[in-house]
Amino acid sequence: MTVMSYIQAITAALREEMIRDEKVFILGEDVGVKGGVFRATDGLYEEFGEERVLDTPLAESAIAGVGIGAAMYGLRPVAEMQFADFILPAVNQIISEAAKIRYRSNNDWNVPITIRAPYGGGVHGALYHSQSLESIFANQPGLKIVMPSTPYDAKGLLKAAIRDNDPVLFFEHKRAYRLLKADIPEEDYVIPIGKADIKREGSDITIITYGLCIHFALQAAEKLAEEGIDAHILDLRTVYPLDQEAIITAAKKTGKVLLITEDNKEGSIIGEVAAIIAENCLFDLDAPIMRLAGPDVPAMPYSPPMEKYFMVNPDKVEKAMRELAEF
Amino acid sequence: MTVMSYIQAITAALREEMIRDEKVFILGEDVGVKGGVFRATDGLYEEFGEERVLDTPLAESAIAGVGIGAAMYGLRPVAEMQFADFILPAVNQIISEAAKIRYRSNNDWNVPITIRAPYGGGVHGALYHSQSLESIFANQPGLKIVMPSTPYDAKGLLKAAIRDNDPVLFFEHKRAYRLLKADIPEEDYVIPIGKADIKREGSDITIITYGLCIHFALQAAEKLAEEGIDAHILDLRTVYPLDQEAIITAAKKTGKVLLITEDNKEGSIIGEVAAIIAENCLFDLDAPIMRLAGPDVPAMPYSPPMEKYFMVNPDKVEKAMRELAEF
Amino acid sequence: MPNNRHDALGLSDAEVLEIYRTMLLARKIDERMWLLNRSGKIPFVISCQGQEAAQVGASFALNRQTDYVAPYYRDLGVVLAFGMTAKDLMLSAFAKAEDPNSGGRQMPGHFGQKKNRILTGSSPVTTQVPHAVGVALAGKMEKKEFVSFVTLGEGSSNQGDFHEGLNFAGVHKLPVITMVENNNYAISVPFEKQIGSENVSIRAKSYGMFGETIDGNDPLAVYEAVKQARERAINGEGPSLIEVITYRLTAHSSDDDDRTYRKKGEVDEAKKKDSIITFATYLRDVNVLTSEIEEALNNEINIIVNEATDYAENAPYAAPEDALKHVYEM
Amino acid sequence: MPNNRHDALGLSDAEVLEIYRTMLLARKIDERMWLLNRSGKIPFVISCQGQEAAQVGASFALNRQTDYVAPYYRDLGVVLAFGMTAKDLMLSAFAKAEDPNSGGRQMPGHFGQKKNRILTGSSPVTTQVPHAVGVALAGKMEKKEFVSFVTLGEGSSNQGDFHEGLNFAGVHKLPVITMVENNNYAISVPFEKQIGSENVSIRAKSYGMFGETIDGNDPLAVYEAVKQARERAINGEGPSLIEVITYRLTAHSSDDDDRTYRKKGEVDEAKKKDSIITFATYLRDVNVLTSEIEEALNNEINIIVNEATDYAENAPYAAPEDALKHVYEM
Ligand SMILES: Cc1ncc(C[n+]2csc(CCOP(=O)(O)OP(=O)(O)O)c2C)c(N)n1
Ligand SMILES: Cc1ncc(C[n+]2csc(CCOP(=O)(O)OP(=O)(O)O)c2C)c(N)n1
Ligand SMILES: [Mg+2]
Ligand SMILES: [Mg+2]
Repeated sequence: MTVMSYIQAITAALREEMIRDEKVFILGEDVGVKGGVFRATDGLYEEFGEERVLDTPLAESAIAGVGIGAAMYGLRPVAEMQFADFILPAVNQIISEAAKIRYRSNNDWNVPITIRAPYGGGVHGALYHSQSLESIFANQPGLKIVMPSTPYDAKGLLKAAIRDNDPVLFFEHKRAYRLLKADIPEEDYVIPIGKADIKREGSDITIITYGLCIHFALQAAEKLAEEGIDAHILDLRTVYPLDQEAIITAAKKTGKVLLITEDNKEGSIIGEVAAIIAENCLFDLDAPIMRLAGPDVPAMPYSPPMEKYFMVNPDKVEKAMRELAEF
Repeated sequence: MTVMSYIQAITAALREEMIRDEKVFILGEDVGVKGGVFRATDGLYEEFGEERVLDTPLAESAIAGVGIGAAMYGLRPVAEMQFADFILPAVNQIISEAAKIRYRSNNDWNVPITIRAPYGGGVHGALYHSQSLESIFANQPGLKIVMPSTPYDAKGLLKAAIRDNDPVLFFEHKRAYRLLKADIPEEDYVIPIGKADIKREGSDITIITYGLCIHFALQAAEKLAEEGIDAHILDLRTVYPLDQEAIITAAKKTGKVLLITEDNKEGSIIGEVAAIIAENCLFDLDAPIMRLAGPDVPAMPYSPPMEKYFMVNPDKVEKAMRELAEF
Repeated sequence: MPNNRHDALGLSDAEVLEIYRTMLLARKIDERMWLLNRSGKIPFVISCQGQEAAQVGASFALNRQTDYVAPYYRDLGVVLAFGMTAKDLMLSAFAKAEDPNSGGRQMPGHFGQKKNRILTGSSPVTTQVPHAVGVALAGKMEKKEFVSFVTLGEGSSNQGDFHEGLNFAGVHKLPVITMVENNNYAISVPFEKQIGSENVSIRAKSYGMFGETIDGNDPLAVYEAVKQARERAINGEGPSLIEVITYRLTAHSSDDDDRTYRKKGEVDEAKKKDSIITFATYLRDVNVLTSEIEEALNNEINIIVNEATDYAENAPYAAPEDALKHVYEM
Repeated sequence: MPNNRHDALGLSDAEVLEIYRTMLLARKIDERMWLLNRSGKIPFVISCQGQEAAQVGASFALNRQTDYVAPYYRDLGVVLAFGMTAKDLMLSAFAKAEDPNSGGRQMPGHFGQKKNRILTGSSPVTTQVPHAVGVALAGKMEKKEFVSFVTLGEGSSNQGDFHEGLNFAGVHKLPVITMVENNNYAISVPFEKQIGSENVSIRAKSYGMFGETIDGNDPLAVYEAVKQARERAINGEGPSLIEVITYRLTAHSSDDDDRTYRKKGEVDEAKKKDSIITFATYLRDVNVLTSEIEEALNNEINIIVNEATDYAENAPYAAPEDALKHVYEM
């Protein structure tokens, strides 16, 4: 076991996969000499050389598109979008191409690409360095979207993404990068994509969320436990396609469900989660399905009071959990 | 009153708004001399000249971006995306720019642009000429997304979109273009954006949908009426932001809800509709919230048997309605 | 005695005949598809007509055993040269299960066949440019000796992906050849309303790569240009942008009526330069195409197209529920 | 007697002094922001340092009463020349409610002010290029006599929006001037890993527009180039692409450490050509900048920057729930 931060776990996963399989290579803006603006690729340029850790021109559609081409050929590119917000110029390549290539070619071609992107707020990043962009892609069969909440999950899921023979969007919470640390096993492990994970067993209320909000929920749960409220916390981990079975089981378990995302509310991932529950276990519910999310404004502002107002945090989560428990 | 097809209603709305306000102009691929590949802008080039009906280069991000610039200046561009599927290269301009300009400038600048795009399947259009793309944009505050189901609505809503001081995505069902005809009043009228519309009053089951599926539901409802099943049909019309009040009222009315979209199921608009209902009127429901949608595959295939398998149609709707009524 | 141009290019008589045969086969398949469309048997056609010389001339300059191609929807000539058969193409036109491009999932003109190194294509234009660059990058990384070849229309060269893809190739000096088939129209929009520059090949300068404009009705000229481009690419001298001047002899597609935006006179004029005619004339002049050969060729192609049509028409569709297959690896 | 270059350009002594004053003000505001950042008072700075000459030289060649500008994040010099004040900029740095750019919603460097015709900018690079083209199109349609002026970094000239926007301007011969501020780096990536061509201005050829590369440390040279570009634009001769060679004297932003990817020697070398120094030397040489004027100027700017800082530091934030305002028109 080694203690690693979330970002160290990412770097370690990249490094180990590059050693394991020489088809794996990295491309993106500033990923080479600089080691990434967050230093996620720190040291890899020195270790693997320029050919496998490629500083690309400032052009996201090319980063995705060139990666897709290389992946069709048989390599395993790991493309970095410097911030998730800047994935938008690459949407056509990701949705029209990566997501549809296996299907449209009737299984003749496939695209084993991983696209990593730091997302999320609470970092004074303002409108364009704080967004959660998963819901833009969460209606595109052919894609998988992974959003790990812990260093352990980050490492195991990134390895799974790189080994996956289909395109995976891998969103890393940038506030988690240095905030979260955990014990990581020395030996190689992989966490299956598509499976949600119970982060806390409980019997009174069910919280379903992902990313940083998992930690807000865990913190709030500890507090509420003192009051005798026992929370069950499910980490979606893969937000597309969703693990329906795990969602249904978790909802049924307590009959009271709180869904949380730091994204804007309307049209976010948790709407689909609510729909799955309402479709499959409506009569197991003892309370309306509650949602806690950012307000429906374009993205969070820069000024600290407004940013704080927008962001989900442990206090807001605690309040919502208590409200649900008391319903 | 004049009988007009859906596409004639679109053309008429464009023409009348161009006459009413000289700030209105059209830009897009093949919209000028050719009058559009679907002929939505037929005759406008001849009537208003090249400056107001502009054939642009083949570059959707420029069509959107140049339109946004002209709109910031104070004009009212109506940009055409030749097929909704080809809006994807313009996603960055639409989401990062159009949607956020009022907010990010603290109300100093705004973008009165309308972006029209033909969408939808059942036209042998295969993967890239059949898609429903609304859910990609339906998590972006600052945008409005309108999807009219009838010629009457199309005309009134397009006029409202053009007069709106914020960006509006206006998706027109391409199978509706020549299939649907209706009486249209001679005089100017506008239909408010953001309001759903009851297309059929009923008391047994509630159907909530939009676009072409409204007609599938209406057809099925007539059949089921003979068996004594009385369907209430709500047309969302604006799919983002949703008309929550109308949705809640419609769901409460019968306590049995069927949501329909021709999009893929997971992550589609109707997930959010389900979430709104599950959040606000769970205890008014007598049945799980049912969803009917396309299967979760990238997009509908070209070959007729597979296309038909994918598409929602009156038979599938009737079956789902009956199942719900019998619950 | 007319000038034998193909000798000088190192092309044998058999090879130029094969070029002609491939052009003619492409034309005949295309013509048949229009007939099938007009008689209601297939819903859609998009044509190569007028661009065969460039497509086939270029393909023969490539290594058809090792190079990768990322063709666009008009490139019937390219995919035939790279090993797709008339039957494969007809299966695609009829959207049948056996269609190697997509199993009937995509419209005709959306090529793809891994065994022949034909990358799968989509409808949104120009996305294939970065893909070809990516294949070239992979080849360079693995020190393989192949090039990738990508085509698109002149209108499509205005998309952001053209700029981003070619700049990437230019910076990394990748072995990729981009051929723009300039047929003077993007659906109804003529060149001068489409492109700010005098021609497309000048855009090579933006990426520090070699660029030139070639007569696309002359398969030998295109052959020569692509041959040289391939040599440069293999020698590590980087990518090339080749513009071929062609003309679209049909409407944009079976859904288009071109009479609203171009004059018949213009089309008639272009037909005089039709490479199917002019190249045949050249081959007759240099005594490569005799009337016996020509007759045999026409007969052979007729049979091929008939058989392909019959086979495809009678082939089964994929089962409806096959629509659910191959979203992810199983 | 040293050569008086500004006379020949039709610039009065007062005007060149005003250019210098604006450059200096930009520099001093920028330096103050770094101090505020390093002392933990503001979370973020992104600098104009090293690019002031180009920014201010260009702005003075425009009509600052009628023209529209779409600046990028380094363009402190442009927005000052177009009427934004030191106080406005400090309000933005402190993210206070009164910030005219965004009411504290955006990071500093995201300029926008309608009353001064400064289009609102975002973080994703290059999106402003089509916007400026759209403004120019609107001006042409309404037969107004103004131009639009848009800037970006050299790295950003690789985005698809650069290509799509400039081609649109080229086809329609729109009155838009694009100035690429080439400071040789896009964060850590140097020019040669970024751009396939020898320089950026050659990309003008792709759009049939005028292009040239100018010494960005020389405000008079930039003034002249932009003045001519504006005349061409107003005369209907279409758009121009001007590349100015500058250098980024600071790290990319306050979040960056440039020591990992560039040598100190390189930065020191560039500092010798710093326009704040070299242009002052010129102005002294031609007796426009006397030591009295210089002292007065420094004092004045000091006071301005101090007052702006104090004001902004003490100004209120927007109320938390103001985050809900202005999503749509009310
Ligand atoms: C991104 C995108 N936008 C629009 C279209 C619709 N469309 C199909 S072909 C075409 C014209 C292409 O013209 P050009 O590139 O010159 O090729 P040509 O058809 O002339 O060979 C258009 C606009 C598309 N397929 N993709
Ligand atoms: C679309 C997009 N991708 C990535 C970024 C992150 N980013 C911000 S500035 C920058 C470098 C810009 O370089 P250049 O255009 O040369 O301008 P400079 O900062 O050197 O003035 C990058 C990569 C961004 N803002 N937008
Ligand atoms: Mg063309
Ligand atoms: Mg730079």
